[in-house]
Amino acid sequence: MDFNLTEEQQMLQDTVARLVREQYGFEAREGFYRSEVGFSTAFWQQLSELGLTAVPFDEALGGFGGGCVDNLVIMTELGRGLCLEPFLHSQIFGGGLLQQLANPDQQQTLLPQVVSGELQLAVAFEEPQSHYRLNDVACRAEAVEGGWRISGRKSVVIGGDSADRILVSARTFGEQRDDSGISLFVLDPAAEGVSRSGYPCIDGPRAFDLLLEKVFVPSGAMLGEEGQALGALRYQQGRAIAAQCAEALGSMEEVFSLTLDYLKTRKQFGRPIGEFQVLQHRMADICSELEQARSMAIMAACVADEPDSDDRSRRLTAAKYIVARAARFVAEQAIQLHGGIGMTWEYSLSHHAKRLVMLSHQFGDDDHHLGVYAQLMQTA
Amino acid sequence: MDFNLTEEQQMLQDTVARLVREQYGFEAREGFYRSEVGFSTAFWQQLSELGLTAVPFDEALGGFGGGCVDNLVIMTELGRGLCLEPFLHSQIFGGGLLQQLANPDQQQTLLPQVVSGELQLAVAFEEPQSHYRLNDVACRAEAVEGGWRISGRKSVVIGGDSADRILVSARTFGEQRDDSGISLFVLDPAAEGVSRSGYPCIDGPRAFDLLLEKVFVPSGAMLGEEGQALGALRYQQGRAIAAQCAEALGSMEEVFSLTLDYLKTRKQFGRPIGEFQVLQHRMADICSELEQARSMAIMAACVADEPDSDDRSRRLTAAKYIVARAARFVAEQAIQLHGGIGMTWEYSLSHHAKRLVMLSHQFGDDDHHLGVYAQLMQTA
Amino acid sequence: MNIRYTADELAFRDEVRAFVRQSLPADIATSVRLGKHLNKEQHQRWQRILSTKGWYAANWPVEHGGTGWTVVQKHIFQEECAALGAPRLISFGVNMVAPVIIKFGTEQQKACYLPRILSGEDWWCQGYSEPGAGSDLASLKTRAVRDGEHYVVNGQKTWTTLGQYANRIFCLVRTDTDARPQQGISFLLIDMDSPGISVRPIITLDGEHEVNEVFFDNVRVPVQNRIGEENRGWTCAKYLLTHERTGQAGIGTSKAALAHLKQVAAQETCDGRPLIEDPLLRAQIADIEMQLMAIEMSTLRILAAAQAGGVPGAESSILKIKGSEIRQAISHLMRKVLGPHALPFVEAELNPAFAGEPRHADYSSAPASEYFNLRKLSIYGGSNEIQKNIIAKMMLEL
Amino acid sequence: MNIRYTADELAFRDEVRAFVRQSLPADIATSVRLGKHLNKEQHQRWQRILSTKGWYAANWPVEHGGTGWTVVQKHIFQEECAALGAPRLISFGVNMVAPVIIKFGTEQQKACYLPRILSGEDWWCQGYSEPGAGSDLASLKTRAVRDGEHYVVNGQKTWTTLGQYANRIFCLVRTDTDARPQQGISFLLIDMDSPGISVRPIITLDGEHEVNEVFFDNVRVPVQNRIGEENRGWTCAKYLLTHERTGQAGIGTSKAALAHLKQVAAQETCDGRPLIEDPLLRAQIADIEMQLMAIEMSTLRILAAAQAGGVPGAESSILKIKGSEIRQAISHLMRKVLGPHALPFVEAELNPAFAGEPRHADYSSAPASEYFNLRKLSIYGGSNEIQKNIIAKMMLEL
Repeated sequence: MDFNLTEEQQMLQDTVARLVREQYGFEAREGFYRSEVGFSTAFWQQLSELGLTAVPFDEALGGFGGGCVDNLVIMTELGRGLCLEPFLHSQIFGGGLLQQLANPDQQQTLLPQVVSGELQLAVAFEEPQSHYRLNDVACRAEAVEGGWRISGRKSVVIGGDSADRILVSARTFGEQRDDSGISLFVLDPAAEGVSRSGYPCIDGPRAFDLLLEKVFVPSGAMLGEEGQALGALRYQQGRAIAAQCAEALGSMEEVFSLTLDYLKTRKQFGRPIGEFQVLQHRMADICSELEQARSMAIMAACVADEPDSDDRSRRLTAAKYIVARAARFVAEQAIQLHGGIGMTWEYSLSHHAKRLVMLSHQFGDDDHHLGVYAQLMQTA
Repeated sequence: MDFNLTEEQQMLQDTVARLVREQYGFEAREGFYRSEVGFSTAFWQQLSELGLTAVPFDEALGGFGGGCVDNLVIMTELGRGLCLEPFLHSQIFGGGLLQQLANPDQQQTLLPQVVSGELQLAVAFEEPQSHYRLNDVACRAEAVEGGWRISGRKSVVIGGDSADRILVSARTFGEQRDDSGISLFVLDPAAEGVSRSGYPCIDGPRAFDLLLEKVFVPSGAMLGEEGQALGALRYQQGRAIAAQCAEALGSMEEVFSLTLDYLKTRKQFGRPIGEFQVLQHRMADICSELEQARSMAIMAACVADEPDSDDRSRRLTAAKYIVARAARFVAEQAIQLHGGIGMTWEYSLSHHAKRLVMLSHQFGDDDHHLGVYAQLMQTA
Repeated sequence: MNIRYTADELAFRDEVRAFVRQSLPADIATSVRLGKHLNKEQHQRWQRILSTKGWYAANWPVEHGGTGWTVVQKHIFQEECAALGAPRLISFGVNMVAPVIIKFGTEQQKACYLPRILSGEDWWCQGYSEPGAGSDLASLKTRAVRDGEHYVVNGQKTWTTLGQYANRIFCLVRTDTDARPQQGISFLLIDMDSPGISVRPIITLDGEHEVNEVFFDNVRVPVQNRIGEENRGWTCAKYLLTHERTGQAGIGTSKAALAHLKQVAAQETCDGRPLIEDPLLRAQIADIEMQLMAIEMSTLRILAAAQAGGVPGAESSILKIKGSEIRQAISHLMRKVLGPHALPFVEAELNPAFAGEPRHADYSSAPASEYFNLRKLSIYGGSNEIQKNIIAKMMLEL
Repeated sequence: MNIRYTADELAFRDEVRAFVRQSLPADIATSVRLGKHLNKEQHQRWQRILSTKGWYAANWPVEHGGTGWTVVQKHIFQEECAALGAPRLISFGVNMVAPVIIKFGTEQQKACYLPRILSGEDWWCQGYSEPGAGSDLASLKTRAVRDGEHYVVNGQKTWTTLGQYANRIFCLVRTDTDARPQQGISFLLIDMDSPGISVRPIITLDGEHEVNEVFFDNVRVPVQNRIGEENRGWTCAKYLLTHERTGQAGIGTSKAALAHLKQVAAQETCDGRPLIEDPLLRAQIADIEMQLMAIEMSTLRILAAAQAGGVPGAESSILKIKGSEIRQAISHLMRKVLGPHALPFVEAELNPAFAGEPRHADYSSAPASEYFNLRKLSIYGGSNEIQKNIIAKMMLEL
């Protein structure tokens, strides 16, 4: 048992924390949000130059060889700064899929640019009807001469209009909700038949909907074995969930600190509101939720690199569940403790609150994971 | 809309309240509890002499012609005094079934004694496997010459060893969980093949388990039409639920008042604990729960006499649900606010707490009724 | 006892229902149901419709153009309107300043202001809260200094709802700084176009411009614009706070929202089935519906008491707490039912005039915004914590 | 980072597991699992088994007969024992007074008391709480007046757990009434057979005799029975309160209870199916199991810090609150799973020696009693409200 960061991880943390502190003030963020790509390309550039985009990749593939604890360190700091860059979706989720499934050819042509951050990925897995179920894939890829033609819709693909490649799940055989028959394709968004319509999400990052009309992709664009992509999607979504827990942790820590400050400085009825016992206990509850969430984020990071197993799945699902619950509680109560001021756009707290609540709309909310855990739970 | 008691109901309330106050001090109750029948036969006698046992019955049948609001008045006061007598099970539930289903012959032979309180009823509807489902009847009645032979088990029949007649549901045809095929029989517990083993329940009243081994009952002992008893059981259980909500209300009101007193008099850290804001807010929560429960108990009383309908079922189920939740909250928090003293046998509060929590184990707990409501809920 | 309305009340309810069904413009009903941001014109249009019918000033006495309805009728009207998807009336004029003017105003003030409220000519906003005051209303700092026949007002108000639409504002101002906090306050009516007034929008976390800061820089207000005596404004404020508090629970609004939630849950799917069939979600909806039934019954009990002449006390605080919790719980479920489709934040789609193709469905644009916006329910009008203080003090005497 | 135990720790865990599985008497395991009221003989038998193995005084230094285990080993031992259904050790002697004697006692006191604790010869109980004091420990009133080489003790203690079995009691008594509340307190060891001591049972709402009142009427206690200096007893009390608080969450106990709940839910039926298949119940169980996982992880983090020499602070309060909530939630579900079968209250069936036919099933006799009994978890040892005060003060500095 060891809950300390290594010296290297400590340095990594210092680096990212300093970068975020210096580049990602709240006003700067507002500017990035309002920009066309919806995040800071300069900041992304810096992540790339400092080698941070390479952290989650194997050394053999030009990466830094970091594990999910390194991801935890990075994502916690990005979460603290409410950063808008697609680190999680491009480097951890998309990058993870690529690394797990790419054949040598794909490794050569795609991976180096992804590792360096030059080429950003997005993963398109939600559909209008799927509601967090990775196996519910109505999008179909038909075998044609030299490749495939994909038709269907994908919803709320996080990663913005700027993603250079989209990893799309599409069914090459089987019924709509079968586990097998799902394949993964590397899609160039510039291909004919691709309509991508982007928008900001309410918690900040940009996303897009995808309409695919008989889009041709060459055979070489298939990632992994035909029809067998679900396992990898689930596994890598597990890594993404661990990273998201870390992001939520950073955000919650920031909210906790802003709120505690507020309780100590804000006066009402002639004294700091932190002297009111009800608010003290509420803050103690926040503290307790944060503590559990921290424990689960750490646990998730520690198991996410393990080989697939029921134990790993249970723990990652539990982490997502506990963190989602804590995040919502912390967000709602932080606003409540602040009163009206906590609801204003010009105060960073409200944006953290949105992020913390809406994170649960990616990769499944607490109800979804409660159901998943209930199925996976050992009963004898 | 009218939430006032009539003058007669007001008098009824005064009568029962005075009786309970005078006869049912906490120490006296302990004596009744320890006695062989488990309640006060003298008190029951008084209820009878004052005509209170006749309240829930039609005037045409020798009753007082009271409705469920009269039951509300009586049960609230009995609840306040934590009374152990089987008023609800014998007069309201059992009596209601009898009144609804009895043929003229049964009316003549049985009802007058029940109305007067001389003959007490218990209703045996739970089985080892049924978990609140009235339709889950494994107990079987076989047609034989001149009557029926009943075999099976009934669990936790409230009403003590002293019930003179037991209304037993048994299946005369159909599969174990079919809605039709359930018949109701008036059973003399002295009949051959009946084993009745009694015990106190943790919240005070006595109950018994029933083992029926080929018990012969004559044809005239069947209540209502063969195989059609489920509707009446459900309808009358609805009236019993309304009465139980009232009982819980009386008990909660007493707990509320004991706890509020305690907060005002008990000192800790040099001041009355009621000055601590956290405890004030907890008490406000109790107050709010009590208010909702009171509203629902009143509503239940008002609709319980209506003809059967989905609206009536929904409202009664909702009342049971809201009251059960409130009762548990009030019980748990009252103990918590009292600290250790609230857990002692010698303080009436702890017995109220047990009653309030365990009421939910009769006629279905909150989870059961949540499920029932979810099914009955209008969705379009 | 009887929980049902009388035959007369039922007839009245049917009349209201029929009128609203017939008269509520479809675009307004749709905007409300889908959680779009109603614009000024829509608010005014609905007010005019009610005003023409004579139902706008439901709470006023007949002699001033009110309806003369009973407490129960007012409740029925309010809840039916809400349940049928009518917009909540902007209450600052018709239901807040007007009752104060009727109770404490001079004949001249009544003659001047009430007709303009009825006709929709005046749009009022409220100048109560100040930065740094929050729930501690009596600590207000905006000063009004007497200068001949005027007060000179300096200071700042905040959280002024829809102040951007208003041409008048009613304010609590401090006219005596030596008195104890709740004394020395006066109640002033101020024209928003007075020199020295400026309005700055406050954008809330959902991107909405609903509230404002209002700044007073040497604003001259005629003394005749004061309601009641100088330094006795707290009396007006208290009257207003206790006036008509039975609608606190917002039952009609919650009913409409719950019905909408069920409809959406019947359209959204998971695992190939409508979400409404998911046992866990269904149980959560059932739980809320039963809680709503309970506060509706509590409201009816308070109404009946008020009908008989009682004054609702801290029970209103219970309704306010539970009502806001229920409304927030519905908005939480609504957001969850949408799953990933709750994420897109396309402000254009929140405009009632939006005519394009919605991102996912017409009902999916607003719920996340609305969920965040509704955090206000447990904060404003006395936070839920303040309400519990009130219960502890008034009902429990702790 | 690594959440897993080291190979050595895993080997240790396996050793503990194997030993407990082999050595825990079946009757004791059954009594614990089914929630029966363990008797004195069962407690002592299990203590002797551990003592023989050398594992009874897990927290003592080796020189006094302890194990010399690391913090993590102690945790593993405690949680494994609990998870495998061993009874909770009665801690008053081995884990409460003993550490105080070891830390503050004279050599003579150590030599006198420690071996008798190890051997099981002495059964200790605790004289801390007093009527009217509750969570306000420092307000105690029991007086000890010096009379030559004795103190004369007068007063009353309450909530003395299993005092009916004890031959010794350790007490906080007031030796200086003029000092500030937390000063002027001394820590005394008293023989329960001293003239003037009487014990009165307190029966709790579940009918159990677990706690007692202890009365002191001119009880003469030799001065040499005082631990530490006169008027410095608060130091001992505080040491004891902060000593070994990592077990607060009771994770092993909750794990065992949760496993038992699942087994019972697989046997009880509703609508012809095992209750464990009911989606709502299953979700409630899953929710608790995940919460339990979270506090287990939090516990491990605190342990690792303690292993590295840190002193756990108010984090223990978080664990105590969450741990008690989880344990209470499990007991609530256990009661509910039984449906009507939770109602019967047949005290004979709670006796480990009961050999008759159980009313419904062997597992159905105790859960309702246990649910009520466990209300104590959020009350004793500093109520959950007091724990939140501690968090606010110590961690948040509010």
